Amino acid sequence: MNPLIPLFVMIPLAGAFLIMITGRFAVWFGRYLTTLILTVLAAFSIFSLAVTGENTAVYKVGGWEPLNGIPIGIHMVMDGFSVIVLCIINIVGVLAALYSIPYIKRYTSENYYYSLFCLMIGGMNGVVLSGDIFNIFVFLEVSAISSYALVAFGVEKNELEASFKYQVLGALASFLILLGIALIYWKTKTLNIADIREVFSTGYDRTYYLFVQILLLGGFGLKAAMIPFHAWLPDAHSSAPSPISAMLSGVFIKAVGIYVIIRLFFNMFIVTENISILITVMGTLSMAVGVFLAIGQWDIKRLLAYHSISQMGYVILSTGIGMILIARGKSPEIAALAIAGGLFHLVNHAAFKGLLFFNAGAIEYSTGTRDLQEMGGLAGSMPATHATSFIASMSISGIPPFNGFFSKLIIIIAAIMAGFYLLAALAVVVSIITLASFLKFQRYAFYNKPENKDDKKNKEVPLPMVFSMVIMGILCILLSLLAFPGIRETILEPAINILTDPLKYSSLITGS
Amino acid sequence: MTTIVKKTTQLMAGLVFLYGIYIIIHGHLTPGGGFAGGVIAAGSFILIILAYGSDFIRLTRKEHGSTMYENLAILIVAFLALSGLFTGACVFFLNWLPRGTTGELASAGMLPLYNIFVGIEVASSIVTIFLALVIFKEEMSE
Amino acid sequence: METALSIIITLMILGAIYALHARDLLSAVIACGIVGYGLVICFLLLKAPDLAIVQIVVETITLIIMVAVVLDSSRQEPFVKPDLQGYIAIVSGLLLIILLFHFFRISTSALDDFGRTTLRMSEAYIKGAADRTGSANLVTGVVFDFRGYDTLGEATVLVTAVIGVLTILRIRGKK
Amino acid sequence: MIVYCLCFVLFLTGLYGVLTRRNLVKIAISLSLMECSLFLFLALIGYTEGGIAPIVDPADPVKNYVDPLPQALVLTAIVIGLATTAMLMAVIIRLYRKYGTFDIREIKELRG
Repeated sequence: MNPLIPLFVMIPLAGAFLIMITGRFAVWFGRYLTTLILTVLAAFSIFSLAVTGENTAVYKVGGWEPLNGIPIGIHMVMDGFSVIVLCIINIVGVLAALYSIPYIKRYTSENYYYSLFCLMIGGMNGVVLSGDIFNIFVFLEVSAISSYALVAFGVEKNELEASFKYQVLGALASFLILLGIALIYWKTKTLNIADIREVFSTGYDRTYYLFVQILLLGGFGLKAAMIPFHAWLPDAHSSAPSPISAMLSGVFIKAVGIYVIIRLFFNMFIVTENISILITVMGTLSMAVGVFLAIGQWDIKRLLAYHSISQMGYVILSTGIGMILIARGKSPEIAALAIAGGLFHLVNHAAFKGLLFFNAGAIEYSTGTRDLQEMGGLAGSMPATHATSFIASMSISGIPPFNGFFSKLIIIIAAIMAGFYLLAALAVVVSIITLASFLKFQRYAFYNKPENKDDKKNKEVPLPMVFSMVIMGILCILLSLLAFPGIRETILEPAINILTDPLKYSSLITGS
Repeated sequence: MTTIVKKTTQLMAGLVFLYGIYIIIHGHLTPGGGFAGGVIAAGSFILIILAYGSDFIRLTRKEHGSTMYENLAILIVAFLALSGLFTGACVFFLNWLPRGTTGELASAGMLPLYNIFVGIEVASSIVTIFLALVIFKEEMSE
Repeated sequence: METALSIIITLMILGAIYALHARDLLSAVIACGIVGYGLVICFLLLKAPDLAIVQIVVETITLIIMVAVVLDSSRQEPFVKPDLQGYIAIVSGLLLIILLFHFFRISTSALDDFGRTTLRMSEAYIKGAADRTGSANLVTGVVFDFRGYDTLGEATVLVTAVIGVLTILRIRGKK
Repeated sequence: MIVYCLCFVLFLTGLYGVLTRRNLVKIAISLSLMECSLFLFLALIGYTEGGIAPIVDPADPVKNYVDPLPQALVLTAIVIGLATTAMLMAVIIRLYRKYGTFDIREIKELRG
């Protein structure tokens, strides 16, 4: 047992409570404690990434050993897939916390902000590390409720409205998930993901199975803002403070949406063809509709939010193709390639979308506006922001030396090899439209200088913000190394193996 | 509110609070526990706030005090949970205290401790939520 | 047993429908209370005294908060003749509901009938659990010992909500 | 079986309310209706015919208890529901102060 596993959840939670207690006496305490906590967690997660590899660690909370092969306590599971998402959460988290230090000084009640930030991180870590479906629900609520409050942090009209919309849809999603859990418990009488798999593999009723899958897909799809359920995302992501937008877009929808969908549909349910086709269709719709909705936007953060939907579409599409191939039971290596593309794009999206939201926040911090038509000529006055946003824009549009290119290339190759030519063509077209959209962003924000406007007052943002952006920019370039053999095998392969091997995950519990 | 309401509330609130404490302490023996008892204890405070209204608000002025109790209580719960890590077995959420005889008040190891601190946490959380709403209304109407 | 429960649930459904259609918001909130308190009776019938205690207090507090919010306002929901968008919402809502109900009925018909459950995970919680945890109240044993980690998460949710409420109810957000 | 169906009807009533009502308080009420039906649903699943409440009498321990696990889950879910409702009501009261109405059609800063 790895004794670090519970600390991933307990350190941020305890930190949040400590911040609320000390916040009355020392306001500065919160900002440094948050950065410290997240630095420690990021170090832990990188260490875990290094040691986990193919060995999965199961942590039995409370020391309750399984009785007759049936788990009776809650299990925390750390495997190749969860450790990747854990790294994303904590590394983006530490950069966002650093970025927040100057940014959040414009708001009142800093300590509430940092406390909620820590709770959100703790909740997401809890979701990712959990091996128990009800436990996932509980920690999902921790992170969701803190994100509702963070979206409304500025308590202006539009922020409250966005938060209300987000809360209603989030509550609906929670109810769908809870109903799904109730139905699963009704049938299987157990809550452990691996044990549920054991029960399902002894036989299941097809209608029941489809109903539960649709409920859970609806619930987590709402959290992940897949296309029929995307209504809350642009409002929530554009209204939140910028570091929170980066967290929500870069991490939150992945950790509580995509991660759980992939985990449940690969490791809890037996992959069936009809649901994998449904997932692929939803991914394709997200990819295409998201980018078309993004075209007409002039608010930077709304534009980025719609692109998040579109880029998540790539991930879902790619994993959906993998699922279809697994369900048909042929060409497992192409399925593995498709899933690898999805996971790789998941990691890359965290880097470049987090960076883009940091840039948007920096522009807003400096110029005070989010409207593309009102800004311009920032290339001279904000060199660091300009350079990093250029890297991120090229990366999200799939231009060769940057990471986005490699993941999109893998996805497109996998789609072609699997015989989905139309989807591959669509992915290319969407990528081109994304490029056009980001060229517009670059042109209006940094070059196209409007008349009667002096850029003297626009200064580069404070040092911690620049530091976060530069680190993210470097990550955008370095992550492309993941595509190359040697590194790919050590990091992505264990995650793909745990997803594609039908018995590997459930054998964790039974030990066979 | 009238004097009758205020006086009756004074009498009742104490009883309700005691009942809440009873429920919390006997949580591992009879129905109820930290959550039920905590919410009942919070109910007694809410009664007083409703009866005394703005007088009570002038007394407390800020909701920060109760926020501190709830955060302290849950921090203690977290440390109790983590305390299992420091014992020899090194297990999170280990119930390492002796179990005692089932049915006695001092039994079930850590469970009464969890009950008590979760009870404090729930009670002060709900009081804080309520105070925040009441103070918000007062401040907005000023 | 099943009949008694059915009658109470039917009453709760009627209360729910009234709550959705009442013009006065205070009536709507109080009709919502019918559902909550009906749930308490159901819990008692289902041999869940812990839940009944928690539910009755939580429902009361929820009602107090809702009434406080409603009393602060003008209370009346003005009658607006539904426009085309409203009709589309109603019709599609009804269709979705009928579809879901049908789907639910056929998909759950093969599951355990009411009152005839089998045990898998909770077998350990019932047989000899009092010796494992030392707690006479099995629900407390499950809540704080077997699934204590969940309970910590739940207490955290409550603290999160407190911080969230304090955040949202600040008078000024930006300096 | 009929109780499960009725319980699901209660859930659907709440869902209908969320989809069609245009009043902030009504939406909050609908959400709490859905929540109640889910608690009931979980409690129904745990019930055993002829079972007794899961409180052990040390003198006579072996009996037919109802399943305690769904009850524990409902306990957790009730508190989570309280937290969600509190957050929702805070936002609603805040929105009412800003706009002076509960009507969702008049609250539309965000479009597009």
